[in-house]
Amino acid sequence: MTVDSTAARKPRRSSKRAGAKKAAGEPELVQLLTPEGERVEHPDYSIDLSPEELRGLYRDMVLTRRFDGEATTLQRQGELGLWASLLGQEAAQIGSGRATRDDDYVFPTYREHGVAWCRGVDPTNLLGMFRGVNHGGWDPNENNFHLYTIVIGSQALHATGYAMGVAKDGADSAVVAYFGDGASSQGDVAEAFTFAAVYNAPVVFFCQNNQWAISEPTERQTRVPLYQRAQGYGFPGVRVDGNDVLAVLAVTKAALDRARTGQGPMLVEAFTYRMGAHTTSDDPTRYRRDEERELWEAKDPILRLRAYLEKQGLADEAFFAGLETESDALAKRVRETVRSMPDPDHLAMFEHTYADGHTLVDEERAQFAAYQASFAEESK
Amino acid sequence: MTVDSTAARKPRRSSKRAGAKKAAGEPELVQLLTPEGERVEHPDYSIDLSPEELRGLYRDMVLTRRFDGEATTLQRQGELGLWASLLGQEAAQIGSGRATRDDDYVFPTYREHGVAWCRGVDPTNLLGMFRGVNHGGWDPNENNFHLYTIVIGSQALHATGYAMGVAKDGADSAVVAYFGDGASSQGDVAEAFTFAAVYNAPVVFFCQNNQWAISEPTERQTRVPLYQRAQGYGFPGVRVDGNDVLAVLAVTKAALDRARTGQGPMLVEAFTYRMGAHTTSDDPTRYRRDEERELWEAKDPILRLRAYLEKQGLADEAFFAGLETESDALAKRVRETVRSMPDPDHLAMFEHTYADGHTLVDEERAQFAAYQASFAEESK
Amino acid sequence: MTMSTEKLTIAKAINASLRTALETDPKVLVMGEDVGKLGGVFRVTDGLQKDFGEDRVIDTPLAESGIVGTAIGLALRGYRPVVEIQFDGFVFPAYDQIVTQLAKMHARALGKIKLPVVIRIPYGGAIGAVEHHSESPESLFAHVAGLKVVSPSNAADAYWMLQQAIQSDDPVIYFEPKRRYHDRSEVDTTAIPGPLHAARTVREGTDLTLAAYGPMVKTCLEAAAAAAEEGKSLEVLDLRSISPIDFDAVQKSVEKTGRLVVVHEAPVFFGSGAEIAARITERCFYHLEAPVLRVGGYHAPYPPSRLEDEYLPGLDRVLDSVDRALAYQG
Amino acid sequence: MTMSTEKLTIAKAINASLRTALETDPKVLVMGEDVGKLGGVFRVTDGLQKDFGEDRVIDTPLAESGIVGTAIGLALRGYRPVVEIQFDGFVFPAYDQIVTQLAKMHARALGKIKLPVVIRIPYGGAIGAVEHHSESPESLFAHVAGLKVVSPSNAADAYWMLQQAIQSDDPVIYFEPKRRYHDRSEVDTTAIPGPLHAARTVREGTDLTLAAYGPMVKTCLEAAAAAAEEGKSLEVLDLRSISPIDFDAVQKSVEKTGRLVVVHEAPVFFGSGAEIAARITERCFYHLEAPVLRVGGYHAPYPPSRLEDEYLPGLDRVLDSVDRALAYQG
Ligand SMILES: Cc1ncc(C[n+]2csc(CCOP(=O)(O)OP(=O)(O)O)c2C)c(N)n1
Ligand SMILES: Cc1ncc(C[n+]2csc(CCOP(=O)(O)OP(=O)(O)O)c2C)c(N)n1
Ligand SMILES: [Mg+2]
Ligand SMILES: [Mg+2]
Repeated sequence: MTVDSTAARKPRRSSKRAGAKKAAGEPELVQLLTPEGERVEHPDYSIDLSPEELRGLYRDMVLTRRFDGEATTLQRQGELGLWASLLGQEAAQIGSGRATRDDDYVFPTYREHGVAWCRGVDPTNLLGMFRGVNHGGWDPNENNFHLYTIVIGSQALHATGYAMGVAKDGADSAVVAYFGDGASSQGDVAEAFTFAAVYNAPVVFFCQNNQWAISEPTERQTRVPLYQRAQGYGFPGVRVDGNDVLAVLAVTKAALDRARTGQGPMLVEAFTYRMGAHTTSDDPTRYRRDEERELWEAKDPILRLRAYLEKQGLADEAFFAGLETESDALAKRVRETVRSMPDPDHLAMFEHTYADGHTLVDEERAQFAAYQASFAEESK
Repeated sequence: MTVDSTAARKPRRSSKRAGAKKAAGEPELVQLLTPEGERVEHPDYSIDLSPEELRGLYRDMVLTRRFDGEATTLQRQGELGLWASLLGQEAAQIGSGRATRDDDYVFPTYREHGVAWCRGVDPTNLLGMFRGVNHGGWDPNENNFHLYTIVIGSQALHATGYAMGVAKDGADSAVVAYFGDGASSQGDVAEAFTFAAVYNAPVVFFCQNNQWAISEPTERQTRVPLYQRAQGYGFPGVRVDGNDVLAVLAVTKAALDRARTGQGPMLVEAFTYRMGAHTTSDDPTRYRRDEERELWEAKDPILRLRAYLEKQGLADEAFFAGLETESDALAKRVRETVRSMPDPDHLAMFEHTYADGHTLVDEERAQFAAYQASFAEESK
Repeated sequence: MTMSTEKLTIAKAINASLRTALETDPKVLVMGEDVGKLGGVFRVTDGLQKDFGEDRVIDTPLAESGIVGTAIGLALRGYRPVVEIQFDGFVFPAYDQIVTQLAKMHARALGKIKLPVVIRIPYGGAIGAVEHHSESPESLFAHVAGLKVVSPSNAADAYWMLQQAIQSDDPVIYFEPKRRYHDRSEVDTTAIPGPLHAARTVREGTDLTLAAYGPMVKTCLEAAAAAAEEGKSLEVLDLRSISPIDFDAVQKSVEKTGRLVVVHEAPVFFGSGAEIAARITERCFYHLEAPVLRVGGYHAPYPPSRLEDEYLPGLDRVLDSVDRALAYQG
Repeated sequence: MTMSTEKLTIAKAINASLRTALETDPKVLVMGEDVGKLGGVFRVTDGLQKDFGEDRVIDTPLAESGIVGTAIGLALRGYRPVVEIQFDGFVFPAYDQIVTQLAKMHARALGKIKLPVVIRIPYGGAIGAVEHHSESPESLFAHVAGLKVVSPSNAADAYWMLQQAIQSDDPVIYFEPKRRYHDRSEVDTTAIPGPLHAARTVREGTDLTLAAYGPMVKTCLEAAAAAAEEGKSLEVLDLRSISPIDFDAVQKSVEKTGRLVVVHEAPVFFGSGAEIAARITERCFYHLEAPVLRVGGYHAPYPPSRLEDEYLPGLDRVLDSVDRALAYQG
């Protein structure tokens, strides 16, 4: 996988260029693959992938979408309490996730299922918190993929601190902080920008602007494009077509390279769309119109790469059929794993409040155990 | 007082212009009066003041400095617990304060003694909190001058909310939020920018960049000039010579006019210098060098206007002598008022916790009164 | 509202109360995340933006400190903002504005300005939610002077206590028992309500007093009913207010029953039960036949939802404490 | 440190402890506002940046949420950040990061990651300062599971408790009694310290127990000395830890004396005295000859400094409560 990002290090301002989709009044959008599946060039970002790599990205997106859909179904069936679907954001997540190296570190929100996939996190690990058996519970250091963070924007600071540590260690890893358009309003995200800039931390701020923060459109958060926020903090920002997996990969790779070569933070705004509800608790018909969704369906990240693969003859029927089988198997495994996920032991709620113990927790645990035992007594 | 600010409404980008002081690599600085007291023109900001108005500004700065010096002395004498001197920032404060209209509203930090003066707040009112007899205690609505706020950055949101209210009322007043270079890092200030932009609130963010946040230089807060922060939030920012009272007046007036005519917020960075210690508790020799101070002494805001007044023959000896007498009288009054400020009644600590009462406060007040009375009993 | 008395859910009663406030006082504003078009994630503000406009029912940027901070500014301008925090666990970004500004500004001005800001917070657990959506942080507000803290347990109180909170010139933190949102009861929107901070005896009894507020009132009533079947007579107090606490009412009840159990969802450690136990023990030292016992959450993060039934005080845990209290020989 | 025993002020003992930690563990970092060149506004970090460099003793941007949030990230990377919050009243912008992230992340990961972050907060009043510089917010942290909360009262504890806090794999809020910064006492930097969360009997007595921590320990010792002159024998416990609280030690003392007065600067309402009173009354119901009394701040914003002597618990108020407790006939 070759991504040429040298040019990106010195952002240029030429406004007329191929690949820079720019309607009147609209900001530039880095694009390498049109919604119709045509490859276009961009002067700052180029990419050269082997057919295998391209099929790999396609596979990632398809499997992620299938996993996501299965989770939505499982929620409807009562197996999960909630699900936050990434439907429509597969390119933003797979493109950026695949841009990371093993030694990079990722701080997700609660919707980064595709990124988790790229990092090697078993998708069933993501379901524990949505089922209500834990609050995440995986080991972040296993795949350098932090726990899902629900308090909007918090993780931007964790990512920045982690990146400050990477710099202290003299390592050439980079860190990615994911957040949404809504999160951009939180003070914590602004403070993360400040710390990252002041300490020149190797962190990429990856904002998935999916147009909505629950029911609020992006105009409730900003009146200028979000990628421009970075400038005022002294680092570059770029808007990429978030439904174009190639462009996202190229741009994120460039940003990560910048970070790991000591050039500091960068903001990537992936312009994308949340095709589904905010979560399974949400009813988007209350606040947005079908036409909007239809507009974005035409820009589907998966169809667009498929069109390209097909037109270029880079994947055959066997590939697509095989992927279908693989998807089914994944869905089946997810379904079965979730259904057999046991409820935690009652005493588990006292565990891990502290690493070194706490007398009150010990006391309460003992009292609770005795209390529960008293029922066992009674029912004898 | 005429300030022509029409041009300012559409910030231009011409880089070569008179009055725009710009060393290599340094950002533009709006200046109308050089440190040597020469008037220069600026294409975007012009000002035309009568001799009386010019003398008025001079008088404001001199009296403010005298009041401030007296307060420092009173602290040394033990009459105040603390003082936060504005020494060196007189032009930034008088220029911006005089730009406001009576119906505008001002949200200060703890250092805006010169702005308070312009708003008509009796300077002795400012001393209560530094003496420890109250936490401010003046009526903000009397002069549309809010209480001093100590928690860094908080007031930026209050100002923004107030401005949202002004807009709701359909009034053409504007609001000024003062804050420092250090405060620019606080999440609250960023959130204020977001709210102000989204609601197009008539608020001017007035940042006095006095180069230091206690011991930390501005580089600990940002790696680009602070006025640029605004752009990424979708409103203009401008840097003005904060030691040039004319430029500050013109720029602030323009920003306020913008706000009151529905054009939304603006950020003004007044580039100035804190000549003294952070507060009387601080020892700046631990973190900065004398040479820096000397450099800035040459840019003294008061000397520069005096040089202009003298060169232009706009003020005579009698004026300066009269001002000297007035200063002495002010200092005397401040001294005497502070010294005779009584300690509050002990029961005062229970007052004003709530507007509508609270049974626990009533209970504790009664207990305390009985407790104190028991001593009176004993000592009978 | 044409009828004066209606059977409403708590959620609908709050909606009606907001509507009344918006109708009667042009200075009242409703603001928060998703409160407008969506009508809030619980639909509590449903229809309000449609009827009162975007200028009065305001969808805000996603920033809680900004919401409370600008509400303070709006209050200074003469407005009466009613702020919604979407879930209990998301109030903390606003905590600084609430504690250092909202709570203290009236005192800072020696009473010369008022801060009539209401902060509505759906709180508590038992809704099967993910992390941060089930917490009971009332202690963290009650400890702070300058704030008033209340929590209704039924639709009528939900309606009237919100009216009173909005009319109050003090900042009020109004905790909504989200697991009870759909509980329905009679609301008389013309009745003259009692004082906002007074407790109410919701069941009379002689053997022991159960004191609770918000979602736990129902649990305590159920416990009292179950205990009655075993011949135990429990009095149930709905405290309604957590700052101030109506200690006089608790004292009066305890002087009668001699025993007190305080129940809340919040963790016991430094919870409101501690304050009530300490003060009532001082006031009723010679009346108490048993120590004041507390039933509440554990000193652990609110657990994943599959464990919340164990974490939360339920009927059995309340009755267990009742038994323990009754076992004392005074 | 060449000598093992030295007479140090509390401020110097903390400085020495930070120095030891920086010397012995390359992962230890010191970060906060003005902690570098200035050495902190109280000079507690004096000289550390000079000796350990800007990479380990870090002047941060003026943003408390940012400080704690990045400290969390650094901890995840394997560092052990010791964060300074400049004054008690300025911890609230960081409260969200502390409560929702720092306190809960270990549990969120089912123990798979550790958060060894220490937050140093100079706290309490009596220094004649302006608003926000004299508060005692320990209750607001003790209520939150996942945090440990401690406060030393003397130089030796200041040194050793900080060592232990830094070595702990849990987040520790370390409250420094700023009004006692210049109190001097013997510090043995080679002694093996007792457990971090154990209380210590600092004066033996038989008639009543005074329990306190941080700045109030000295006040209680003075009260005990004054009471001794009147023939009353007071035992004084230095609790040292506020989460957890060493209830066993308090219980043991109360079983002996039968009476307990808890003293802290923080407001009484929902303060740590409430928790101690509630729990000790439960544990010692048949031993207590008087209700547990509490001496602390009032339910009002910390007052302007000219009133702080009245607001803060002093010798006389402690003795007044002692007399009230002794007046009970058990
Ligand atoms: C501090 C905080 N406030 C409110 C919420 C409730 N909430 C959850 S998701 C969300 C919208 C987030 O929007 P965005 O950042 O655009 O991310 P997206 O959900 O679109 O991926 C809100 C308000 C929260 N989780 N945290
Ligand atoms: C939230 C908060 N953190 C820390 C402080 C302590 N403090 C008071 S002034 C100050 C520096 C402020 O710098 P700046 O914003 O540049 O204003 P200046 O004092 O230079 O006018 C600090 C850190 C505070 N008052 N509030
Ligand atoms: Mg979004
Ligand atoms: Mg400054």
